[in-house]
Amino acid sequence: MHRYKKLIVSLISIFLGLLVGTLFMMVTGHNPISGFIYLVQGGLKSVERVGNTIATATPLILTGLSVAFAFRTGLFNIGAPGQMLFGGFCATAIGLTFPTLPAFILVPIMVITGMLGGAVWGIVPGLLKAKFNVHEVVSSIMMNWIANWVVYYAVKARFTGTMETESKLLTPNATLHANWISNLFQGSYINLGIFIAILAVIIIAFILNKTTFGYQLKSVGFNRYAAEYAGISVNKNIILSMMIAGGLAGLAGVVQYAGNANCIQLGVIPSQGFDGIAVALLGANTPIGSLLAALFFGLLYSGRGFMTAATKIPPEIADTIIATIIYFAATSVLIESWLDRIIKKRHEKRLDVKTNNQLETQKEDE
Amino acid sequence: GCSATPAENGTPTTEESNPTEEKEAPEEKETSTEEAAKPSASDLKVGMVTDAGTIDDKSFNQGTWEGILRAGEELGIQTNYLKPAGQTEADYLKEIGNLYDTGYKFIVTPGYKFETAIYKSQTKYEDAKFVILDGAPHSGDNAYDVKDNTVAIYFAEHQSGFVAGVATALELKEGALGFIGGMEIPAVQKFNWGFQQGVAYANTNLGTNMTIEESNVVYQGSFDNVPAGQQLAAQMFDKGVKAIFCAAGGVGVGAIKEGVERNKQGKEAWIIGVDTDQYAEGFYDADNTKSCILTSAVKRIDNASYDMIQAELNGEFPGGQTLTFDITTDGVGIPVENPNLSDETIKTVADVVQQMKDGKITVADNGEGLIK
Amino acid sequence: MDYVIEMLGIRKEFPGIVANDNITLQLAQGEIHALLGENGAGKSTLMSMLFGMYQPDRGSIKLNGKEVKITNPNVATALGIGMVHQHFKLVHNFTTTENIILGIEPKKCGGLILDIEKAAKRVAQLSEKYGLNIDPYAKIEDISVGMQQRVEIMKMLYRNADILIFDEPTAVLTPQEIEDLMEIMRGLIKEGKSIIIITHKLKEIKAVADRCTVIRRGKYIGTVNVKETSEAEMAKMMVGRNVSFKVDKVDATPGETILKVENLSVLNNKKVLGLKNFSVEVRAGEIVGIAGVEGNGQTELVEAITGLRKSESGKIFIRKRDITHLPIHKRIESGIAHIPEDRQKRGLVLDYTVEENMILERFNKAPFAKNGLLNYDAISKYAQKIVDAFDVRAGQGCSTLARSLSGGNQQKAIIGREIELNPDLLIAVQPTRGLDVGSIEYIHKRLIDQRDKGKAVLLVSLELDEILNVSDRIVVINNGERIGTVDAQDTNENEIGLMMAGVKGDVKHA
Amino acid sequence: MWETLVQIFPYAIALTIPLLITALGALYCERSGVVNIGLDGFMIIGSFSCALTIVSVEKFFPGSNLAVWLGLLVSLIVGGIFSLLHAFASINLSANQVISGTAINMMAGSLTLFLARNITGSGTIRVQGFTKFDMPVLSQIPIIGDLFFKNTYITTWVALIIILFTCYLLYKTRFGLRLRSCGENPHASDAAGINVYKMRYIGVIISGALGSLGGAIYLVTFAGEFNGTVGGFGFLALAALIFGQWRPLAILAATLFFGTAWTISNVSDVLPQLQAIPPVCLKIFPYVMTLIALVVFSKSSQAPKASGEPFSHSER
Ligand SMILES: Nc1ncnc2c1ncn2[C@@H]1O[C@H](COP(=O)(O)OP(=O)(O)OP(=O)(O)O)[C@@H](O)[C@H]1O
Ligand SMILES: Nc1ncnc2c1ncn2[C@@H]1O[C@H](COP(=O)(O)OP(=O)(O)OP(=O)(O)O)[C@@H](O)[C@H]1O
Ligand SMILES: [Mg+2]
Ligand SMILES: [Mg+2]
Repeated sequence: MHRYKKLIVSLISIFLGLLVGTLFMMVTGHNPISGFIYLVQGGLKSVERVGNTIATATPLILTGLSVAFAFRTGLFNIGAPGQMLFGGFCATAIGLTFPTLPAFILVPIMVITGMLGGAVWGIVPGLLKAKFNVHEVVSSIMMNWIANWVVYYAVKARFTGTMETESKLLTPNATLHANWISNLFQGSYINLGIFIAILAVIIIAFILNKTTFGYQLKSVGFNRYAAEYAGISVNKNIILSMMIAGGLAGLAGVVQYAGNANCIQLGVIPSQGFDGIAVALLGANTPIGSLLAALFFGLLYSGRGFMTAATKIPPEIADTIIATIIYFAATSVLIESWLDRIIKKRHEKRLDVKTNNQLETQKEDE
Repeated sequence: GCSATPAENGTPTTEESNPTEEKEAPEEKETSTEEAAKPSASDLKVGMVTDAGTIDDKSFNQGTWEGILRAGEELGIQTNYLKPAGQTEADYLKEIGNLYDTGYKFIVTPGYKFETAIYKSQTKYEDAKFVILDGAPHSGDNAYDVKDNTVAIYFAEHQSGFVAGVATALELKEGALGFIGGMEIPAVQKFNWGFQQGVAYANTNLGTNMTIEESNVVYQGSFDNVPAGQQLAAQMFDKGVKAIFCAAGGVGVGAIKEGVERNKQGKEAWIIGVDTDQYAEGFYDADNTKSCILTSAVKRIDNASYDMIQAELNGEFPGGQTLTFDITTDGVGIPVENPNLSDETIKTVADVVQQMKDGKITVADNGEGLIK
Repeated sequence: MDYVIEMLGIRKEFPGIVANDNITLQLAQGEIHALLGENGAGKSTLMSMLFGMYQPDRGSIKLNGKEVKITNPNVATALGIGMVHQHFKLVHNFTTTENIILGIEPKKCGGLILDIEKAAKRVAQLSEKYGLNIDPYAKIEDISVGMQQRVEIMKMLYRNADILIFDEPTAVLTPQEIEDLMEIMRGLIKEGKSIIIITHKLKEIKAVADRCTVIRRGKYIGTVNVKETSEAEMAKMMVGRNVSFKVDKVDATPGETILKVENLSVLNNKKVLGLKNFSVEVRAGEIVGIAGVEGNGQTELVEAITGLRKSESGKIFIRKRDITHLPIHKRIESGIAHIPEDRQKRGLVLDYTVEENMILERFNKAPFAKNGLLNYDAISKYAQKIVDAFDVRAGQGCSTLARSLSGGNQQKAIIGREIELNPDLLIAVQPTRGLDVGSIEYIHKRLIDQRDKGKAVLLVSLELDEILNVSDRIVVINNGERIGTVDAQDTNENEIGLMMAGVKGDVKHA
Repeated sequence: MWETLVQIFPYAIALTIPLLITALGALYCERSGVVNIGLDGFMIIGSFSCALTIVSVEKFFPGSNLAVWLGLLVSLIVGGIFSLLHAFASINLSANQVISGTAINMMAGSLTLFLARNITGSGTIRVQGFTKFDMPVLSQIPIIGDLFFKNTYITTWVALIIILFTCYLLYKTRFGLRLRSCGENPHASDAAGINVYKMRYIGVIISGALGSLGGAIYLVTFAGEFNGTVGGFGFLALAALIFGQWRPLAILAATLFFGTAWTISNVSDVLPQLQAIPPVCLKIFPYVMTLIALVVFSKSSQAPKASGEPFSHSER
């Protein structure tokens, strides 16, 4: 019932977002129909483009998952960009330091270190929140910038290659590239990262819904006082939650820098981190929801270039649409209450019957 | 804000120190097929993919784009550009693919970041033409391989910086100079090195007495931190620097702003612009007659893209070659008009330029013995 | 007689409930009129409408005979109606004066600047006149609850209200403070004001009120003259049937000591000692009641025992085992169960279903969890058992969201959960707050069962009747100190009242 | 070192002002009970609307600053209007205010660029802003003069007026009392007949307007061109608000600290004195200090009690 409601809310948000997008296209004298047609074609026209769409979505799935997971524990992880960057850096560092190791050893190590790197970056706001009640939003924003500069100088000091604005390039055995899959998608840059993402979705969904650990996290998220009352350690769970959220963002870094790309750019805070917020929101903070939302955004992102090429509609329209969707998702209260009214109407009758019975029993008392 | 003077002559020379010796035979075959499939202006669609900055960065991307636009107007071709979401090879490939799939089969990409993306594209889209500026295709191992549907174009930024350095020294005679770079990338570094050599040359041969302190040569570390640009410039000026050479995109914007303000306050503060003629950026009086831009170390990116399009239309697309736009073709240098330079400065500079063209003066494109 | 206020055929609905249904209330000039009803009967709602905070769905309000629309509190104020709310409406970090003038601030310098001084003077005068002794410059967070209430009264007087509404003013006061309050009320009547007082304490009605209007489950029952009506009669009107005031129970047979608190000192939220070396013992098979006025250290005591608050000094034992520094879950395992004061803040995760709430403390114990995984079958079976046993009424049974349960049913669910833990020590804080008499009787019975099963029960309540009826021994607490201990059999309200006020009672039969 | 400080300080102040004004705006917002992390977005909106105004009207006022002043005014208004989005979401729909703020940030970034491209055909708008000047007499005062009255922007003094007015408004007037009560205990305000919704709307609108003005000043003093970002200044302002414990003068101190820290880390490259310190330390200095400050002040947090809590008339 609830899920179902949330799904409708998300769909309506998307619809409204696209509506606003349409308006902007019309106002700026473009033809929205062809605009959207090209947008979709750009994402799905060919097998390769489908692959690229999936690849674009891969880091978004993970950052979205990261934000959603933190959200379920009542935390707003706006620090995903920093965690992603730092995690990706750690993985890249390993890849560049041991380029000779065979892939089946090197890649797993990179994945793990990337996850740990992100986790470390996530723990800091968690600790500050738990121990000093520092609002995680502000602290994680600071952590984003710190990550940016730390990575900047670390790469400059140890890993610069021919291009001064990027780290050395990872050797193929140190990336998630796999010929069979990119051939499967006619040379798309889709890579093994998508499997990591899907695996993460499954694991997180399992943790949240089936395990006592998930039960604890959600208790803290819904009502930290009740959790405390029940002997659940609020602080421990806050820190753990931020750590896991960070780890997921770290994985996003791995699939981005060692999957979609093969190096780290200097002075670039990955936008996928911020988009994770949008993904999580649209996905109603559920793992599956994040997966679907990420694929949707992936479509928008990989399609917009084609749209611009074909129609000269400025690509910012895509971001505008996304932002609008988020706004409507944030104000879903409106939509929900409207849905509630519909649902109520259906339940009314049954309720009436109940209350009548109760009244009768009371009469008998008297 | 770029006083675009039409290219003197479009056909640049092939640099000798070309990493790949170009193969003659395919050259002919290529051109012959070119003749056959010589595209008429109307149906040539030229696309561009922007580098890190925006299309209007008053510098690299904009220069390229202006060249394409000029071609659009004068040669009547369709043009369009795409801005990639990120700066990964995948992002670049995606946008190149978008251009190709929508019929833009002549694609210009500014910046060495495109090297690996173009390497892949030139084989993937064999019926498309590629122009890469400031770089040459390779698979990540720096083993350059310019296919026959691709032209790699370098600029001799060091020569440009050299000329600017000479001009600055001549104009200011004596005092301290500074340099603000964006990120430490080859193009920016070469500007810096050339500038220092130019100043040194003027000091030894032309009787000027300019100094450049180590601490006044900085790479800010980004191309977009405007406040930092202003504050760095302010610091240098306060430390007695007379003129600052800015090769730093948005950071330079901040520096120019500081220059403008100081001049409004009646203080001496010169900026040397970069890439395009930035004279107009530096106006500091009401009726836009006075500018704080002493001169600019220009590299005629616009000519590069324009010339290549023209060549394509003439069926002379120099596929497979690695070209260098340098002083000899006026691909680099200082603007033709320099209201802030005295006539004899201009005369002397012209003389120096001539000597460079004649090879009497050579400028090193590396930082040996120079600051940073 | 002529009425200053007439509320005729008032109806008010809230999502899911009719709070007021065709209610009539008539207030005569210069009388104290009691409004009687159980918790949730709709008293506050009715008064909120008279004060313009809600709008009636149906019915009319007349002031001195002519109909008025009271669209918001300002209108009410303009009409000379003032209200002291059940939950005080004060800004904690403002001074008393700032709170009093909020909304009608006097200004000086051509309206550019607040004129606090002027206001403060007026406050001082009024507090002189009505004997409220309020310090105009004290911060709310620093003054006692009684004083805060007087600030609320001052708000009305400052606005020259003639019709004064008191919503359960006595709940937070000691019997002595209640006496003072009634004095103040009588004084106000002399000054020509008319008063409506909400309460469900019959004694108080008897003491001050002239007439009394009774409502039950949102319906109008009737209006009576207090002089001519017995408490029992009024009680019957309120509840709808005869109520036994005494809870019948056999004498306690205390066994070994379960809980032992030794010289416990605890900081309160203001970081000063809220509990001062306090000692208490609870033995198996007895119910010990903690009597005291709200905010005198009960919360600190309970939270220290349950581990929600750390204690500064002193020791806590369960069966001789020192638990003073154990984490909460260890304490729960050692046999403590806790019915919390605030059911919605602590007791329940409102966004969890009933069944998820039923395992809040045991989610990681078999059979509900097996190596880290939740076993939903076991959980729903367990929850169903509790729901049946404690007749928790919920829309979709165990899978109802706790949020949509009524207050009473939420409370029953919590109590069921805690008793099902089968604890050696059950700490019940305000277990019947906001419940109808039926539920109250039922829960009292459950507490006594618990005792008779040879378990220890610590009952903390602000309702003196509840304390007197249910407990075997009564420990009185005042200002964080233990004033004394008395036997429930041979004590009475006055004795305890005095002790609650801080007068050391004789501890002879402790 | 001293003369370096003297040289740096005016620039530190210049950096401080946009932070200060934005943080002050947020102060009104949070004092009325609404959290606003959309500050960055509002600053971007401001810098955009100001830039657009200037370039479109400057030809009418050659050789004068009127165009710039007009730009500031417009940004003030536009920001106020744009903030209605946040107000409506968080006041009427009792939406999650943090998320609504995030949406504002995302929207501002993309929307302004989109409009800029469509209107001016370019994603960056270059403008001629204010110039620094020396206060006539005051700048002659020995130390103070050098630090505060040399190389100042006119906007600095506007900001100071705003902060003084804020102190007066919050603590000396009826409006201030009511606004603060809404942020501490809206139900008390409600019972006192104050329209909580209205007060909160005012709070949010002021915050939007001032935040936008902050962005505009960022543009016309040192940035010089709109390009779709304000370098994360909005978030720094938010930190400064907390750092300053929701009190005007403390906020002034906090922002001044950030301004100085930022300036130092910016110019560190040319300060021989700082060459010893690894650059990364200087670059992350402001952010690390913020974290430390947040920790230090967390104990004695003076946050408005009801800030971030949706208020609904019917609930008790
Ligand atoms: N704002 C509201 N929204 C929903 N339900 C409400 C609201 N206010 C009151 N109710 C419900 O209306 C009924 C009457 O509430 P009210 O507060 O008037 O009772 P009361 O007689 O004052 O009870 P108490 O003695 O506990 O104060 C209760 O069931 C309550 O839950
Ligand atoms: N927040 C809520 N969401 C949904 N329904 C609610 C909510 N609050 C109350 N209700 C519904 O309104 C009815 C009255 O709730 P309330 O808590 O006032 O009960 P009550 O009158 O106090 O009865 P009780 O004596 O059991 O407390 C309940 O049956 C409940 O289903
Ligand atoms: Mg109730
Ligand atoms: Mg009530």
